Amino acid sequence: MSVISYLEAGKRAVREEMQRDPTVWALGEDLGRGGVFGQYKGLIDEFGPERIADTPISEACIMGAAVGAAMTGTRPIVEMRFSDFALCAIDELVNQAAKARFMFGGQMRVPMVVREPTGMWRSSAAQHSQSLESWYTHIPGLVVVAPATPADNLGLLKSAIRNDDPVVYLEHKNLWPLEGEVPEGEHLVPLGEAQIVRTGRDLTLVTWSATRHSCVAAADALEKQGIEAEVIDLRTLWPWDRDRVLASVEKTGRLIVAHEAVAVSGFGAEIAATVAEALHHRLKAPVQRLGAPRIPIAYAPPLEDEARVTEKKIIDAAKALCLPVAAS
Amino acid sequence: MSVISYLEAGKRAVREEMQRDPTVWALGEDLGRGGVFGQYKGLIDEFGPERIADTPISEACIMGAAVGAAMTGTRPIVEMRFSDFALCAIDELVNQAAKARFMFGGQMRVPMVVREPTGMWRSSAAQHSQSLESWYTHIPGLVVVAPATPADNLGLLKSAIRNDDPVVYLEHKNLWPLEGEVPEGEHLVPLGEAQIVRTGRDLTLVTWSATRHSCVAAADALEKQGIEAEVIDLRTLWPWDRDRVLASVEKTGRLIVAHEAVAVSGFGAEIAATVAEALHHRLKAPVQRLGAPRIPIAYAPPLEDEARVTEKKIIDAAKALCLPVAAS
Amino acid sequence: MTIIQATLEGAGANLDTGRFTAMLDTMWRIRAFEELAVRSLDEKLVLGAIHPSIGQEACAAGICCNMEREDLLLSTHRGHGHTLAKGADALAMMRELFGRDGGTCGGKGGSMHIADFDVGMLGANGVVAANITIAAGAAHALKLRGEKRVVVCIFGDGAINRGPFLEGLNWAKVFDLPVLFVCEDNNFSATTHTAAMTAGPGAAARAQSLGLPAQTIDGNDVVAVDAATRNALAALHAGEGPQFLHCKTYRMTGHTAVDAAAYRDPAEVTRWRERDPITRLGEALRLAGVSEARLEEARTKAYAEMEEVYATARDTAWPDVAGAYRDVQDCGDPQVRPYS
Amino acid sequence: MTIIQATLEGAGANLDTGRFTAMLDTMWRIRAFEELAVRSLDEKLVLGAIHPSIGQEACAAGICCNMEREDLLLSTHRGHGHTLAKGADALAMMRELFGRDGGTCGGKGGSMHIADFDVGMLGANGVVAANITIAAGAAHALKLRGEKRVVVCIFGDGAINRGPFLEGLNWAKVFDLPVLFVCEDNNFSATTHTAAMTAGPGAAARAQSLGLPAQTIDGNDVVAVDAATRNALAALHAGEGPQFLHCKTYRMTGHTAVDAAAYRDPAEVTRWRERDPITRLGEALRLAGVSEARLEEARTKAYAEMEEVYATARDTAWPDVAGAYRDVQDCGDPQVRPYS
Ligand SMILES: Cc1ncc(C[n+]2csc(CCOP(=O)(O)OP(=O)(O)O)c2C)c(N)n1
Ligand SMILES: Cc1ncc(C[n+]2csc(CCOP(=O)(O)OP(=O)(O)O)c2C)c(N)n1
Ligand SMILES: [Mg+2]
Ligand SMILES: [Mg+2]
Repeated sequence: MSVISYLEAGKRAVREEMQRDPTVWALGEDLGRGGVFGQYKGLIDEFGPERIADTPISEACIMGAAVGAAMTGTRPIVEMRFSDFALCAIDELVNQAAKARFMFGGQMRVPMVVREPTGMWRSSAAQHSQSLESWYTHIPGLVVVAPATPADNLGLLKSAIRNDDPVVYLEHKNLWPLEGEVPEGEHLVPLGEAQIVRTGRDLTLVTWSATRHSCVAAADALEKQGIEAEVIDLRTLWPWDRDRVLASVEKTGRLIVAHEAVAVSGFGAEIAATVAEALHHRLKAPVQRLGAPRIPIAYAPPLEDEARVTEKKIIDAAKALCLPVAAS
Repeated sequence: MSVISYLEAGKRAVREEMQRDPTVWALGEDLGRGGVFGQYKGLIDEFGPERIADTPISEACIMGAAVGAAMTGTRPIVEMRFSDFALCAIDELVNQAAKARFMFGGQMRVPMVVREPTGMWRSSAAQHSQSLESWYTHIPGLVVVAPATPADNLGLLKSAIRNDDPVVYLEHKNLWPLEGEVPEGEHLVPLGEAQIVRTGRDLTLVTWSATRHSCVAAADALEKQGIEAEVIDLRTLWPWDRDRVLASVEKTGRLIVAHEAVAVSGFGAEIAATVAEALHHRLKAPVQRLGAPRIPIAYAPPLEDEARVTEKKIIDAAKALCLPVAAS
Repeated sequence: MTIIQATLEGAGANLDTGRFTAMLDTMWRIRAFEELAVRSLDEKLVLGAIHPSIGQEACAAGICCNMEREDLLLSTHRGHGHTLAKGADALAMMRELFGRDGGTCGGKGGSMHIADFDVGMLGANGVVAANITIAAGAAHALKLRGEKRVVVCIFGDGAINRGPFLEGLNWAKVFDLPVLFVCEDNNFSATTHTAAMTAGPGAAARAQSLGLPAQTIDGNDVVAVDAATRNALAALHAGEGPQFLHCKTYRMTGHTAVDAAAYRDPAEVTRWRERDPITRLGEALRLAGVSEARLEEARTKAYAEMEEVYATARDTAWPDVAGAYRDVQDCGDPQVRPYS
Repeated sequence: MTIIQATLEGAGANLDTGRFTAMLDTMWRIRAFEELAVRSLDEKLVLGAIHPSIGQEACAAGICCNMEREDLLLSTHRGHGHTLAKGADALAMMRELFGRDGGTCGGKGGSMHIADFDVGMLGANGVVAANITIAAGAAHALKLRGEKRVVVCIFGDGAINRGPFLEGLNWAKVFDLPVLFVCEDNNFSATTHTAAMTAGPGAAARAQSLGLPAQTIDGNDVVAVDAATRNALAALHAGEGPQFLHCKTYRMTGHTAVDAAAYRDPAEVTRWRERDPITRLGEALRLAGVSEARLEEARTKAYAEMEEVYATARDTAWPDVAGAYRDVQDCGDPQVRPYS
């Protein structure tokens, strides 16, 4: 075990996979100087400018070129800088990358990873703060990953790069400096497998990405108040680990899904609806979702904070769900 | 009352609003010749090429220009041809149109309507068949409308054009020739108001767009089998008429949401999750969703049909929900 | 590098009759295939849209005959001709149009998404200009892999007004990629005269402003298309970077097979009909000494072949519906499963 | 229409000292504002990114002084200078940067989204090149409404590699719209030398290939910028259609205020420092007879003003959090309401 940051973990994943497979390459703006957050720092020295490719500010072409390059015997890692800018390349991702294999009758595959740093990052305002993971889960052909820890960023990014279909890979900008233990040697985390971060019998908290950490903190606090929350980090949003979530809620009888994105039509709705459908008769309380209000993210800190799913909101919701009498 | 088609109703809405308000104009490819489906046929004769504006194949600019024009004292109606091509203009819609009012602190409004013909249309394949309404419901700043009848297409499109914030207006391609009664004279349908198409005490069927008609047919068939389904056509997806839906499910105790889009993270998930949360203790059966499997739409008719939510699937689901013993 | 200058009319008796008789065969095969594809609509064998390239066959034939099988081609919604010329199997293509088993894409793509990776045909595309960036990426991969193959990307005159045109050409030049871009200019974008929606001097000037050598030629002159393609591909192979061709042709049908195209000037249509690329090539071959019988054979063989293709495709079974769930992605179950 | 040809160095004693002393005031105000904005980061008054335009002030001043208040301006993430030059209130802007009550956008936009519709400033934009199509649309509306106003759209050299550049310029020309596009070329796109990612002869050639008259000028010469802008706006008003300016300048700071910009060649930085637009204008005014005191006053007044602005903004309260729910859309309740 060694302790590295979430950012370093992502870089290590890219490095290891590029060492392992000469067809892997990365493309995006400013990569030669390490990328906007330093996620690629130093890689150009090891792999050269052809495999750590600087690009023009041409998101549509970055994505479209990756589709063509993935069809032609390489495995591109696309860097979108901020997930918000991926909106400039959505046709290429949704109408091309995601559909090509199916539409062309399985003649080829489109092995590409689209890294999209996502989420709120202090005072970045409405065009640099979005979380749109639920969009991608809605699109057939896409795998969707949202790691929350250094170990998962290492192990999932490696798995994503090895995956033969397009993966939307959402790293949370606020997590870049987060440190954590990662195993020595090869570390792969399988796609589609949730992690039970903490076990508990009273309540299941399903979450992913940065909100995992708020959930864990909330669970710690709840424990002191006699509520034992099981925290499940989905890690992969599509395919999501239904079995593990359903098994947990069968045990606890209560579900809260907590995520940073807007609650309305967020991916929490999919999970809540699935659980409500599958386990209606086992639920001790209604399924519940916590997400942002349906507002753009504001710039000023106090306004920005209005959109946050905080530890406190999670605690309050959990208490309301588990102790209806006390809470009312 | 007169009987006109869904297509004619849309055209009448545009004509009436253009007559009423000289700042309303339409822009899109081929509009001068009536647009790809004929929805604008003849309007150029009445309003001239400046207000029924042919554009280059530049979806990003069509949308972006509409944003600028909406900020500058006009009310553009954007024609996206197929909702699939709106993906070429998603940055302009989501990062610009939807956010401008908020981001700029309410200094101005962006009154524009984005018409996006949507859904399956025989053998149009994966790039011309999508239903992405749930995406738009997830985006703060957007109103989302999906009419299912000529009268609603008339009354809702008029309301949409008068709305001061951007509206994504999803007409279903398969409904163009559908005929139906529309009132004489001014007919406005308020945004955000669902229609109870059919009342019933056993089951609430929530739906919109073309699937409304499958639901009504299914309800007719179910009636013969002793199941009385209440059919609610949401018409506006954001804001959706929660009160009407909740009141209905409180009465029936059973909910099926049926829509054409992919079920996973479809807007049905939002409704099912909301109802499960709000009415858990009143539900006689689990909430249920019907939508497409998570596959791109295929071209060959038998494969294409696999993605359809048919009358039969609705009937089967309704029977399973209402008569659990008989159905097993 | 010597630049070949050649035109149909200029060739006279020196026309390479072997080469161009083969082109005539190709052009007739395309014409016959598409006429039957259009006919299939009446029989309801095709339920979706068909975009014929009738009148534009010289571009497909003149370009693709210069490509190796390993070279890569990307096309558009109007791609039957390019695909046939690149060597795809006509029967598999017709089966694809009819949505049948054994179609090029197993019936999942249809007319707008025919691809045949075995012959280097990386796909028609239903989104205007989307193939441009994909082509740049395919060429990027070839360069990274150190391969000698090249990519040809054909798109319409309408595509030059979309952003990917700028982004893709700029990209190809910046990375010095082996790709030939071809604007097959048939005067129309659906029902719109493209010229009315296109500012400035046009496709070639735009390409030049992005650093690509560009040439504008008569796209109904297969000899000119052939020569220009050879020049461009030679420049590519000589390491001179991405190239651009602007081929001026005319769409003899409506935008789709059901579009009567009443918005066109009949005189314009007549003028272009007189410049039909097949007729013109036939004339030139006749002048160069090819027999009437051989010329006639080009036509009759093509129609005979395609009639048989048509009949066979029509009698082919539907694909297995389970295919609707295959080749989506390996991760995750696309089926909706009820929980009750 | 007479074309004005003018440069700082060429003007000599004929320099219009009144006009250009005012420009000097503007340029100093921008410099002072931005230096303080950068300083505010140390005090954690600004928590997001600041993109200074230090060294590029001649573009803002030279362009905007030719615009009427009613004329419309669109800018980028690097837009403080343009916005000040267009007449926005410095205190409201600083409050916006600090996210305070009374900020230009009520604290909801911040540095990258300052807009002041009262002075015709339609917004900075966080998405590179996004302002180009919006500007075309604003001009489209002006034309539809029969107004005489014009639109100026300023973007960076990196923006010319995005699709909206092509789509927006083509649009403006096709519809013959009153818009002046300005590429403020500071050599960099974030940490990348834009030239390495830009194929062909550059911004002006691209504009010309789309039918727009285009001129490339020294963007650190405010006299040249002023003259070129006047020419272009005169052409616009004379009905000659959309115009294009390519202003060559240099970004004296990193991409953001926290970027040390170690990727730059120090010699290049020195070379450009010697061409500082404020120093150069000061020299020219001195030569043309403006007193040292007046020149010094331009500087000191600017800093004094901005220090006060800074202090006042710092002491301003946060906006009411209820504002987070306002001005989203009138339809539908953005609040999440628990149902329990
Ligand atoms: C991005 C996008 N916008 C619009 C369409 C609808 N459409 C299909 S073909 C076509 C015309 C294309 O014209 P051109 O590029 O000249 O090709 P042609 O049809 O003439 O071969 C249009 C507008 C589309 N497929 N994709
Ligand atoms: C579409 C998009 N891609 C990437 C970015 C990230 N980004 C912000 S500024 C910038 C550089 C822009 O360069 P240029 O256009 O020359 O403007 P400058 O910063 O030099 O003023 C980049 C890449 C963005 N904001 N939008
Ligand atoms: Mg065309
Ligand atoms: Mg720059």
